[in-house]
Amino acid sequence: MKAEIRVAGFGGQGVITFGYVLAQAASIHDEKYALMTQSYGPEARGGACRSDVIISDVSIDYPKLSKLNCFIAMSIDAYNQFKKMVKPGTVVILEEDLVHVPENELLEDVTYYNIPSVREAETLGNRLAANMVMLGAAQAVTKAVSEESLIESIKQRFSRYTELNIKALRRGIELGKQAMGEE
Amino acid sequence: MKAEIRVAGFGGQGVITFGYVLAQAASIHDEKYALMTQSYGPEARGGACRSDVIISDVSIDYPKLSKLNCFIAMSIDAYNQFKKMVKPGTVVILEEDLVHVPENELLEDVTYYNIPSVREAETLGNRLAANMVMLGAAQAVTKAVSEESLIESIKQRFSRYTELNIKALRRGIELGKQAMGEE
Amino acid sequence: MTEQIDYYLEDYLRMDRLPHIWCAGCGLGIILKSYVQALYELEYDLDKIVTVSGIGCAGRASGYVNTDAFHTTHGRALPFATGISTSNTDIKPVVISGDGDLFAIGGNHLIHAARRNINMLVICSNNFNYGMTGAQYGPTTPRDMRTPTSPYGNIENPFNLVSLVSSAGATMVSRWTVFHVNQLKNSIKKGLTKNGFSFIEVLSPCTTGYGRLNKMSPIDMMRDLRDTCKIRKVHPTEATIEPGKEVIIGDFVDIEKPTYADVLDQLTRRSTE
Amino acid sequence: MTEQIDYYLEDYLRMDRLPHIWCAGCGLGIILKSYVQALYELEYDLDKIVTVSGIGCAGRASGYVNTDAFHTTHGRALPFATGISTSNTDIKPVVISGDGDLFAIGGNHLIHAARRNINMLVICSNNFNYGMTGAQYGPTTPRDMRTPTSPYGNIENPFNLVSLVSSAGATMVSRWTVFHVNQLKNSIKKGLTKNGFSFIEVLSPCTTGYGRLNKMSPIDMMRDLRDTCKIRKVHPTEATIEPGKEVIIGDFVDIEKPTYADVLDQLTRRSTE
Amino acid sequence: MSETIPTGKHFVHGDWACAEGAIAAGCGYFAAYPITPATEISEHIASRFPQLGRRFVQFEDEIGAIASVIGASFSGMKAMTATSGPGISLMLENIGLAVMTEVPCVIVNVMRGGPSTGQPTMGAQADVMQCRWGAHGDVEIIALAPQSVQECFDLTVHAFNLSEEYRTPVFLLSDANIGHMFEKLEIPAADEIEIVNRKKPQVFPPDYKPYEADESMVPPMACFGEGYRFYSTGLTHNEMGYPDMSVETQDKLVRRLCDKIRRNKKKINMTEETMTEDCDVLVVTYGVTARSAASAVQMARREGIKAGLLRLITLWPFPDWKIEELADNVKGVVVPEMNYGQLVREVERSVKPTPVEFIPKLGENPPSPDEILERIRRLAK
Amino acid sequence: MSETIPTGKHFVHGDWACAEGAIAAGCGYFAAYPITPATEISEHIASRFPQLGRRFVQFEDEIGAIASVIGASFSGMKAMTATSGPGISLMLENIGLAVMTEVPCVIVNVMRGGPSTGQPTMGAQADVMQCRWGAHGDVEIIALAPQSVQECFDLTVHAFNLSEEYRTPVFLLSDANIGHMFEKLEIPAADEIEIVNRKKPQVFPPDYKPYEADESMVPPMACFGEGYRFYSTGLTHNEMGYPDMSVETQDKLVRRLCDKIRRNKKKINMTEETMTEDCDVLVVTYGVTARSAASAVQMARREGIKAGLLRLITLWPFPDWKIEELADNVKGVVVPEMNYGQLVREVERSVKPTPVEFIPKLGENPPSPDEILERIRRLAK
Amino acid sequence: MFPLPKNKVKIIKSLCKGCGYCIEFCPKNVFERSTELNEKGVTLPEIVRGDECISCGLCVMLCPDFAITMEENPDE
Amino acid sequence: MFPLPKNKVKIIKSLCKGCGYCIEFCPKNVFERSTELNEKGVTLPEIVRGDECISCGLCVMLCPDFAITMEENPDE
Ligand SMILES: Cc1ncc(C[n+]2csc(CCOP(=O)(O)OP(=O)(O)O)c2C)c(N)n1
Ligand SMILES: Cc1ncc(C[n+]2csc(CCOP(=O)(O)OP(=O)(O)O)c2C)c(N)n1
Ligand code: SF4
Ligand code: SF4
Ligand code: SF4
Ligand code: SF4
Ligand code: SF4
Ligand code: SF4
Ligand SMILES: [Mg+2]
Ligand SMILES: [Mg+2]
Repeated sequence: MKAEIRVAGFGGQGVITFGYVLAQAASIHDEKYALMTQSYGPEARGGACRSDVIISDVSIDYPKLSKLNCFIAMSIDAYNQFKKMVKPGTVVILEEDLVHVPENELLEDVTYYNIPSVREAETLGNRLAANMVMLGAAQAVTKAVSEESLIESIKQRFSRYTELNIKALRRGIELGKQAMGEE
Repeated sequence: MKAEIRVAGFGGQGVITFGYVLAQAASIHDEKYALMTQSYGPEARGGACRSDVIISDVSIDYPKLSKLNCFIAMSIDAYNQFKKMVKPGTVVILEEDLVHVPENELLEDVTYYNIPSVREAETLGNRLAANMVMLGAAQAVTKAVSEESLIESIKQRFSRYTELNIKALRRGIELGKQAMGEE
Repeated sequence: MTEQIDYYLEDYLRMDRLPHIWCAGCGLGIILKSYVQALYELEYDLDKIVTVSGIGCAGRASGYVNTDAFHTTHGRALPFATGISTSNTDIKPVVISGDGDLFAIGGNHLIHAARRNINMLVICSNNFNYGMTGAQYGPTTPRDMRTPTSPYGNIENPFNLVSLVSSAGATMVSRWTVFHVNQLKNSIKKGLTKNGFSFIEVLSPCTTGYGRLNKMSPIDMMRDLRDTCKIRKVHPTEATIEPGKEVIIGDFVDIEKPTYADVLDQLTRRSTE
Repeated sequence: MTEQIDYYLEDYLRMDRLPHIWCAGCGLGIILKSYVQALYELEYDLDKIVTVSGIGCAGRASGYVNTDAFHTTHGRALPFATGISTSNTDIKPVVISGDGDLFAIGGNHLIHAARRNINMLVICSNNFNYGMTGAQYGPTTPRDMRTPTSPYGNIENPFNLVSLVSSAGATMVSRWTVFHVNQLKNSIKKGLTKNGFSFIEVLSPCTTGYGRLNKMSPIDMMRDLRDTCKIRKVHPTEATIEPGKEVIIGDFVDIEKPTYADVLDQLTRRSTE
Repeated sequence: MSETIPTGKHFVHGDWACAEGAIAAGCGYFAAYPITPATEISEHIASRFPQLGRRFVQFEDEIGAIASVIGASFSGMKAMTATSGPGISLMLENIGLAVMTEVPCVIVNVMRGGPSTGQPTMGAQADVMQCRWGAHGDVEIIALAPQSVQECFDLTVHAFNLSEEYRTPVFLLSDANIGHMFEKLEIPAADEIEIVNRKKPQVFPPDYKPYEADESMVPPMACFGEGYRFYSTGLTHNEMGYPDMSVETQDKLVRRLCDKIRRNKKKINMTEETMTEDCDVLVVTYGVTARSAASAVQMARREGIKAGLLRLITLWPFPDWKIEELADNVKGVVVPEMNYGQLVREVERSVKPTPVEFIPKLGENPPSPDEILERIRRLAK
Repeated sequence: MSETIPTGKHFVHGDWACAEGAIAAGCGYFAAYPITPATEISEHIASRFPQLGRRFVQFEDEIGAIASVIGASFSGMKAMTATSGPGISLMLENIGLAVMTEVPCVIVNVMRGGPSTGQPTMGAQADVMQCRWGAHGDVEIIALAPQSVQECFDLTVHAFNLSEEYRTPVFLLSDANIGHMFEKLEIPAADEIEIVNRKKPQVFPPDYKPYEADESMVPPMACFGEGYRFYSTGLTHNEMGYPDMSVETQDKLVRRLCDKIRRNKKKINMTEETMTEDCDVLVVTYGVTARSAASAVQMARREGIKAGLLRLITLWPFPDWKIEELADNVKGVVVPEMNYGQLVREVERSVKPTPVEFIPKLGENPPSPDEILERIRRLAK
Repeated sequence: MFPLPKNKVKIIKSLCKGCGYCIEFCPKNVFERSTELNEKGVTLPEIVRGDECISCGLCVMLCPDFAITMEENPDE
Repeated sequence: MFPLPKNKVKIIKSLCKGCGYCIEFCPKNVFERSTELNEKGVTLPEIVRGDECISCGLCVMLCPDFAITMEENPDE
């Protein structure tokens, strides 16, 4: 099994944390092979921001994405910038309120899910947890990593707001399952 | 014809000027091939100082001395430092008052001439012209360059004391010839 | 960018490169604005200006001005500008660069250019840190500040830039802030017309780096500049910047001396006499 | 050397390396002498000194002292000494180097080491030129001086070293000459025992370089130091050196501040709290 | 985290791992000037060193940083600096001094796109010749290239060990790809980490000649403050460390400095071979690019092409003898690099008549496995 | 002496000749920091430039010197600096910038013994790899090596011409032996000296793209103050000169910067062949060492050994194709150098299976003709 | 010369990064934070008391993003 | 501690470079230039008024070449 996941948005949305929590869960807690890369640089200042995660049962050689399995877009800028990487078979998860893709621009043979992560996070008490909602949804959709490991990874990563983030993650998993029609 | 000449002494004796005037005379005025090198460096500060001249009818490739024809020593330090380069056939010209080589230390198959250049220069009016006296002697001994060219070279090199230097040169040539028994 | 941008300084800026890369609220935009506004108000011949920068957030300023411009290496803007200034005396080099660029790696060139009185204007954005590399402390960061490389508080003493540059021989030395934007602009105008080495330190908020580390919003930082900075005339050595104390801004030095270009010309006359 | 040399400072010098390379009458020998004399009089533990130099005639000084010694690269003696000083706080680095080494190529390290208040003593031989490379002008050469690279007279303004170093934050700043050899020695003693960044500028004749170009004999140059230098207490910014004018020597700064090593130690305490 | 060696698993980036490697190796002094993509090393060191009572100094520039590292090492500390290409360009003069005065130290270059300011945040492998040839004069250097976060740790420790053993600066050539990539790092228990320390003099101070070496060619090293009162200079020097401008001294010194590395090259050099025994096409690779190359070789084997992999862990001294040997029986050698032709020249020099195919890759990414595979296929024909 | 070009015969040293070469080439700006054995260039320039109304600035260090040279060149001047190894080590970062921003300039390295401070007053050829590889990132460079005082003049003029033609820094690699040696120099009449000037833009300012090149790969060069109002950066940039961090831009830019030299290597390269037509042993040589080699080859011929000489006047771009060709029919190649093995590696890379004998020579003197002859004899067997 | 008398301020929405300086420092409180987002997700300021503007130019000078300009006042 | 009282100055001839500082600056005029040369060709100073020496130590301190030292005065 190999999963390639890109999450992208703008600075401040917790995109890097998303990638880190996911990859750490797979690597340290699921004992899989995993790596995470992110975009850096002045050009990214305030603009697009992204994190790529590769998870695999066997060791990962080439560290860059080669076949994207799942793309999580948390801003319209990010979606537009990276949609060229979306290939038939890729699953795309969009932040429902921030990213609207007109029907006629949807890519062929690509599954789209819309997750209202910001709204859900606000309901839970803090919109900053939207990234964890999206992460939950991504978990549900890709199964690249186990829920327990993600929770462990969150505990390791956060010294504060751990509970909130776990709640957000769980809510995201539910939403993901719903979206997939699993529930 | 190829002549390799080293002149050595201590700073302030005009050793470099000796080399320059000689080599320039050969190169520019005799239209021979000639080059001049000199020792540099902090280690030479106040200590030994030398100038090497190579004069040849054909172009000079290797720019360092390989077979020394004539060695002019203007100080005992200089003589001691470089006497290892003196080989059978080399002519050595010593400043009579500054360099005394004990009879038993004279090198074999080497011709020595003693020239009282400082005294002669003082007689002519300025001990700083001693180097030109020595140069004259070297000319007489080696014939590596013509007297006329040396005079031209002196004129080119000096804007002051030209006459004194030419006189010193001429006196040196006389002394050289005398020493060789030519006169 | 679909919106039609119609801006009164469009002849002075590379409009095709806007928006610039700086963070929201970063003072560098205001410094750049003051500079082009000064050029605009002076109706300065833009063909006779070269804007030179080193590397850093501030160093990006040269890329937005519609003059000849050179984005050089980190810390070396001044020697590049010296080459320009001495080669073509019709040109006024204006260096816009950061406190790190000019005083960390580039400190030596600064004091030597001031000493030689090279005809140029140096606008130093002092945001109290290395913004570009992620807000590490530098030679202007106040004591005890926490930054990524001083997580337990900065243990170094900052320079008093005004005093250092004055000691080195600059003919015009001023300090302003991006809040004091009109004085800043006027100071730049003065520097642009002065024949000599002019230096303007501009206190400027680094909002995402220094600001976030200090838990200050851009507006907090601007208010801070408004409230703690006072215009006074003191000896440059007294114009230190210390946390919690009033910061003195204004003009510190304004003298006349022959510039390097002047004396080079004299030299030519002397050598051919 | 056949003569048996029996010298009272032989434990302080590398006697096997004498005579040194400096020219007749060069002030560097006197600076070196004052330094070892100071060590001798203080009975300083020679194992706790590292003598550090850059490159230049002055830079050769480290090679004659019987302490650990490091002859580094041109202009960089101070960062080497900073590494030493911060790694082993028992050691006092003493930098002996030239005006060119410390203020031309090395100027930036000097102001930063002063700013950080690194515990070290810097003895700067100011011979007003680059002696080692053949007496070219440098950042201390007075205006109008003729040197091999200023054959029509120097067009640059010299630094006031005392003012520059003070501005940068040094805790002890003095200027002496090799003629004022006892004051110099005492100043070195003070610097050796001071905990902080101490800087002593020593005016020193370069007899073959600067002297010959000025048509001055070594004795002329020493007389000049004797006759033009006056001990006074002035603000560092006033201690300029101008040809034909009286040169002010003496102590300019003597203050106490925590050293870099002190604050590093505090940092360790703070970080483990 | 306040233990000296945080044994266990961590999910971290290469720069973090490198900083921990230095700590584990016993680095007591670190100086640097911030630069992307190496700054994270300083940042991690800045948070860890004070607690451990070690010395971190953020310098005014890279020239000062390396100078202070040399000063610290001479004062008995293990010392390191970290930077990227522009910083290395500035450090070269003092790196030459460290070679000349034989001061151990570790220099990390987290490579980024050049020339000049180039692509500050993106990876490259375009400084591999620079680290060998950048300083003036005849300089031999040791350089290691990690391919993973784990190796950033392991090879940093190893770099210190080599540096102490040979009294010479050692480069760790990482790049933005590795330095900024998060992967699992397993830090071993302290007692499982091998540590080498510089050889100390066994004589009394008056008998100590700081630059006198035995057949190992590496002189024992006294440090400042230990009572040896030695002198060290960047000038050509004799065994006492005193300047000596004679031709003989220069000849002897430069030969020894270079030969202490050259003659030990087989001992120093580390490579990793995969399926080279029977290969028709050999891929020679290093650093992050080696990961692509490993995939490509696997893919080729699956296609029935006998491809083999030689991964250079030590880039300098260059394993020319090994490549010569391996290349003897192959149809061709493929050299992918994230530059426009650097180490491939050394491969060409080593293999003599065997054809060499170079894959240049400029701008951020290593060549993909497919790009390498295609060349393997071509050469296998 | 106040004429611009002092046509006629002079008995002078190489540094003097180099300075006059710069003057003859039209150099309008010279900046340097004193260093043995290059200071005499500054000194001669200092006495000549003021009279000619040109600009000499003695800088606070070499970093500033080269920076100002680049600034001056961008302001329309032909510009030069002169230094030795330690100075080059410091200049490398800005040399990389000159390559990246395509600013013509001439850099003279009067080489001396290294590493580090080494042997300041003595000659060496140990910086020949440095000038090619010293700057970080992928950099191509042009370097010329004079063998005589006359060539110090001629090749300085030529260095300016190449630099203007290719918009790139050009090195003159002299050494203390040549720089401090006095020989006859004949300065030709002004109108006999070929001068090349940078190509200027033929478009109106608004249409000017500072980094757009035609098939020559060299963009026309506007200068500051000419009304083009262009922007230049050391960051990876597009044709407008604007920073652009894309992989494509980096790839395109670095390839063009390198290829403008690589593809023109046969045009740029200058060598001198003596008796190579029928030779059994080929001596490949450059700079002052070539003088010894020339003697040795003559001596060998006198002994009946068919020796031939290839003297490299251009060291970079390296004439690998020519050496490959010449080496095809010889028994062996001899490479004498005043270093511990530098350009010989390029020869080895070029000649493939032919044996190569290296003669290292450290400390002041070039190898003597006898030393070279001995190797020729050995290979001729 | 600038400031031109009696002009009307205008926000160039695509350039605004939302720092809020205009809102905070306008002496006449002309601006307020709106709920409108631009394509970068920035909450834009809006001109709510345009009539009170005294054309002092401070907002134009202080806006770090060249996002405020003045138009000639059509009323005059 | 130095200066030691009532000592006798001594010239180490092989180290002297002949600058003349001792001759010029000794407050008691103890030295004069001699005609003796050392092996470097330096005209050495000589001690001509040794008795007038007050052991001030200035010559020892000022000699740039470590060529003047003091011996314990045998007379005491
Ligand atoms: C030789 C070199 N060293 C380090 C860097 C990395 N670097 C880029 S910008 C910068 C500091 C910027 O600080 P400052 O000049 O204050 O500008 P700011 O970003 O704060 O405006 C550094 C260290 C570099 N580009 N080159
Ligand atoms: C990087 C570098 N640049 C230049 C030099 C040449 N150099 C050696 S010493 C020196 C100047 C010495 O002047 P100063 O420090 O005043 O010492 P002094 O010789 O006058 O005592 C110079 C420029 C060098 N060694 N290294
Ligand atoms: S990091 Fe700081 S200085 Fe740089 S653009 Fe952002 S706010 Fe401005
Ligand atoms: S050149 Fe000058 S500074 Fe150097 S040793 Fe001679 S007198 Fe002293
Ligand atoms: S000052 Fe400019 S950037 Fe800031 S909120 Fe107002 S319009 Fe937007
Ligand atoms: S011009 Fe002045 S009054 Fe008008 S909106 Fe701007 S800041 Fe307010
Ligand atoms: S000790 Fe004093 S009095 Fe005696 S010789 Fe020396 S300088 Fe003269
Ligand atoms: S002071 Fe010293 S060196 Fe000078 S003349 Fe006297 S003894 Fe000789
Ligand atoms: Mg800053
Ligand atoms: Mg000096």
